[in-house]
Order: sequence, then C-alpha cells, then structure tokens
Amino acid sequence: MSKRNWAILVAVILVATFGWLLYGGLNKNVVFFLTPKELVAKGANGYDVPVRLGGMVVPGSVQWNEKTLDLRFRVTDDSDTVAVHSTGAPPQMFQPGMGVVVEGKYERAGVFQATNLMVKHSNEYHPPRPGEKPEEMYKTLMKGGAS
Amino acid sequence: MEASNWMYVISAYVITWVILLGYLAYTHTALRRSRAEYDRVTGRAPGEGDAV
Amino acid sequence: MAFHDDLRRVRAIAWKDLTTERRSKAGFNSVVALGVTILVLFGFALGPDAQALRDAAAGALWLAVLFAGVLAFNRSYQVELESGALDQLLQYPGPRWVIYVGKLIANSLFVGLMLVIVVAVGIALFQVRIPSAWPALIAVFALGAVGLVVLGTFYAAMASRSRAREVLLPLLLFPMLVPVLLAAISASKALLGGDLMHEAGAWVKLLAAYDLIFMVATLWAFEYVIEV
Amino acid sequence: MTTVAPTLEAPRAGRWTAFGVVSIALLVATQAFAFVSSPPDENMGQLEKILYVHVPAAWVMFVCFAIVLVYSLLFLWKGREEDDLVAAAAAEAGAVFNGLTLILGMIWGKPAWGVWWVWDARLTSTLVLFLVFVGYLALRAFVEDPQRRGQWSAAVGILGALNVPIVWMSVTWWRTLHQMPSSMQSMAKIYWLGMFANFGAMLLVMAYFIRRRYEAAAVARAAEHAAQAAALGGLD
Repeated sequence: MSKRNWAILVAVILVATFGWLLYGGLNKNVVFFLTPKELVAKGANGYDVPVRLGGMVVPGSVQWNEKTLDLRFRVTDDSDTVAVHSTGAPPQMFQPGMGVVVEGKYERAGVFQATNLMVKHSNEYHPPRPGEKPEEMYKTLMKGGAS
Repeated sequence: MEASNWMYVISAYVITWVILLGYLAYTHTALRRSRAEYDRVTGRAPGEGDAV
Repeated sequence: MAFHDDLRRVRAIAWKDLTTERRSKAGFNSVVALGVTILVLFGFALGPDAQALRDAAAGALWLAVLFAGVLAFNRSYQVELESGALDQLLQYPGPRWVIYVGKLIANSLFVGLMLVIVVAVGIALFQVRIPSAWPALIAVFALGAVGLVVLGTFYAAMASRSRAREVLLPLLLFPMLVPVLLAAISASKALLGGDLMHEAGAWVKLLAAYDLIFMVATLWAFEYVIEV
Repeated sequence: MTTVAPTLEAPRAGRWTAFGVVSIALLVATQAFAFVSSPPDENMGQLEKILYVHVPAAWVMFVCFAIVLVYSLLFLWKGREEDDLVAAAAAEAGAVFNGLTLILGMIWGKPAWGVWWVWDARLTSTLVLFLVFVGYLALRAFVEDPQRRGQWSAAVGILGALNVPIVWMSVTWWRTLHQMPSSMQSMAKIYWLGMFANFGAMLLVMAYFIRRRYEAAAVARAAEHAAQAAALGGLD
C-alpha cells in the first residue's frame, strides 16, 4: 500500500469512528447525576449510597431556616419528586424553578440528605423582562424565609 | 451579594489580562533574546538586523 | 505475498522480545511484584472498611496495572537500545509498522499475564464479589489492556530514547490514557456493582472506539517516531 | 540527518508590531463594548460578563489545537521545519488559552454553581487536554535533535488533537453539570454579539502570539545554524 493510500485509509477510519461516537454512539447514558425518576427506580439499591441527584427545584417547596441554617426543598423531573434536606446557605443562584445537583445519600425515610448543593444553570441567557430585577428572587428567598 | 458578584467578574477580567499581557511580555523577551543570539553568532552589531 | 512476509516479520519480532523476557524472568516477576505492592498500598490508603474497598476496587486495580505496565513499556525498547540492536532492526526491509505490531503482541502478552495475576490478587484483597456478568467484565479488561498497551508501546518508543525517560513516559502517556482508563474503570465499576444504571454499555462503546482510534493513529504515526 | 535552515523572511519593521497593537486594542474595545452593552442576565446577574472572556478563550484554545494538528500533518508530509515551529508555537498558545479557560471557568463556577470544581466530563476533559499539551511542550524541551524533535512532537500533537472531540462533545455525550452549548435561540442577541466580537479580537491576539513565538524559534534555529557553520569554518 502506498504511503498516501495508507494515510487516507487511516483518516477514513478515524472520521468514521468519531462519526459513530457523535451520532448514536453515546446517548447521555453516562451521567454525572441521577434524575429523581432514576433514583426512585433504583428502589432499595438507591438508599444510603453516595449519589448525585439533579433536577428542578419545585416552586413553593423551599423552606429556609435562617437560624439553624436548614434548607429543605423538593427536586423534580416532572415525573417523580424527591425531598431534599441540606444545611448551610445555598449558592446565590439557588431559587425555585432553577436546576440543581445535590451530592449526598437518599435515606430510607425518603429524604435526600445533601452534603453538597450545586446550581445547574441552563444554556439560556436573557436580560430580565421589564419589571423584574435580577437577584430579587434570591433576596426574597434568603430574607423572607419560606417563599 | 452584588458586591461579591462584582468581585468574581473583576477578578476574571484581571486574570485574563494578567495572563495575556504576561504571555505577551514573554514572547517579546524570548524574541529579543533569540535576535541578540543571532546577531552575536553572525557577528553583526546588536540592533543592526531586523527590527523587532 | 508481501503481506505474508510482513506477518512473518511481525512474528519474528514478537518472538524475539518474548524470548528475551522468558530468559530473564526477573523482569516479569518484579513488575508483577510491583503491581501487587501497589494494590496493598491502595488497601492501606482506603482503610479497613470492606465496602469502601469493594467500591474502590475497579479504580485501584486499573491504577496498579497502569503503574506496573509503565515499567514494562520502557523495558521493551531498552534491550535493543543497550545493544544497539534497534539500528539493525531498522536496516531490515519491510514497513515500520511491522516492528510496532511485533512489539504490541509481545507487550500484550506480557501486560496481559501481569494483569491476570494482579487482578486475581486484587479480587482476593479487596473482597470483590464476582458479578454474574463476568464475561462482560473480562471483555472490558481485555479492551482496556489493549488501549493501555497500544499507547504505552507507542509513547515508549519516544520516551525510552530520550534524556528524561523516567518522567517523560508517564507525562506523555497518562493524560492520553484518560479516555481509555476512565472508560475501563467506569465500565468495570458498573459491572462489579451490577450495572444498575445501565451505563456500562456506553462506556464499553467509548472504550472500543478509542481503542480503535488510537490503534489506527499509532500504527500510522509509528513510522515517523521510530525512524529518527 | 538533513535539516534545512529555516528560511526566515525578514519581516518589515513594525508590520507585526502594528498588528499586535491593533489586535490588543481591538480586544480592549470589544471587552468594553460587551461589558457596557450587556444588561445583567435574569439569573446570573452581572456574572454574565464572564461569558465574554471564558467562552472566547475556550474557542481560541480549540483553534490553536486545530492549528497544531494541521501543521503537524504538514510537517510530516512535507518536512519543512517552519511547519514544525508553527505547530510548536500554536501548542504553546493553546496551552495558555487552555489554562485561561480553566481558571475563568473556576471563577465562574464558584458563584454560579456553588463549587470551584466538579469532576464532570467537560471540566475533566478540558484539564486532561491541558496536561496532554504540557506533555507535548515537555517533550520538545527534552529532545535536542531538530529532526527528531519535529517528528516526535508532530506525532504527539496529532494524537493529542484526537482528544479535542471528547472535550467538544462531552456536554452532549454525558449528562454534566456544565450546561449545553448555547444557541442563537437560547441566548439574547446582545450577549451573542458581544461573545463573537470578543472571539474575533482574541483570535487576532492568538495569531500575534503564534507569529511572535514562531519568529523567536526560527531566529534561534537560524542562530544555531550560523554557529555550526562558523564552527566548521564555513562560508560565514
């Protein structure tokens, strides 16, 4: 095989393999976090093992106790909902309706005890609509207790 | 809250410029050194060659 | 016919390397001993908790194989460098990839045998429960070993002939191995835990794809590496 | 071992200096434009302004590694030493922008996500890419013979570039904390404009860096050749 044909063959195989990976090879099967539906579906295997849980904070579910630094809220993926308990002040972008990822353990009592709370931002960037002020929601959350 | 947000934004821009200008300075120093070496080896007086 | 000749040369080179190794068993024995030692050290670091050991077993096994393997890769060129035999090898007719494939085969057998021993010891030390999907686990270990040997043999061709052999091989090899190692560790871990998340399949796909990518790319690039 | 002295053309005095001054000034201008023109994001607030340095730096990093790939292939194909020096210059600039991307991402991650660092696929693969090209630069530092250095680092650069698709596709292949790439639909026009203006300006700065690093390496090689010629009692 000539040097040139050899190089072309190599290039074709590389492009084909990358193409296979890009289209249909991996379908987000590999996850950084579980959704509530997936965590619930694990059943007994999901309890008391360290996992990450990701989903949307259910609006109206957030309870923040400023004195004991207890934060309770529910996380949903529109299919299942899991109650989460975390301590300490949340990241400043934390708010109802926002995506979050929590690290911790799902206890048999049905509450996810989070040791770490992270905000998962969407890929949307927009200025606030008229009348809205950025971060106002966070302030109301942090000052007003339950929102 | 807002003040700390600005801290992050400002430090991001400061670090960007520290790294970019730092690397810029490094490229110029390295180029000047190479040219000096070239001039020394070829026996030309410094500065006689190509301007940086 | 020419291809047949190439295969004959491949076999000759693989045989030569393996014979050298067989004659001096000390090399193989010490590499295996190092792999087991690393496993023991991981055992100390991870503590006595049996469940913690079991969870970390996949990662510890692969890292032990990696660290021990690095020694094997540099060794595979050292014999020729010391005796100046590499120049002779390059004088022979035929394409350069023949040398690479021959060394790949020899290193695969060397690392494969080492892996079997280290994994067997690891399974005992870390109290790993063999899952029912053990054939898949063996396939994952085989695929991971292929990726390790392909990149290790390729980068050692450069590193073993450079000034900073000891540091350069890990520095070049370890980051490049991350796709392969991460996929192998994650797939082994998933399979050992019963694959509750159904993620092992995706990792095996990634592992197989990167094995193929690296194998083809190194086969092509080896000529440029060995000639100078 | 036949190596040709790099035929460095004498650049007209000030031509590249002017290019550098203009590109730096342009970057200052686009950053000021984006900073002033963009209203705070409804969730991010002012943090949205980090967009205009983090994302362009990441894109410029990808461009650098693409240049490494192309010039490494060119060098192996044609054997011109200049191509090797361009690839090396691009790899160094790529490592600089790669490091910048990582640092800016961490500065953004702390207030936006709540953590400096997570081991998700995007962050991890970007760090790995950085280490791959640190290895590339180390290899060059450890090998003296120019022909060997060129061919070896070309092979390492080409194989290293095979990791770029992982970084690029990581947010699509895996479910990560890092968000998916934004699109025209998911991002307000004014942010989009600021991002692209900054990318363009940073691209010019990158070009200037690569040119200057190439020039320094080429002059150094020419000096080595002249020294060799003088030692041999050559024509000089």
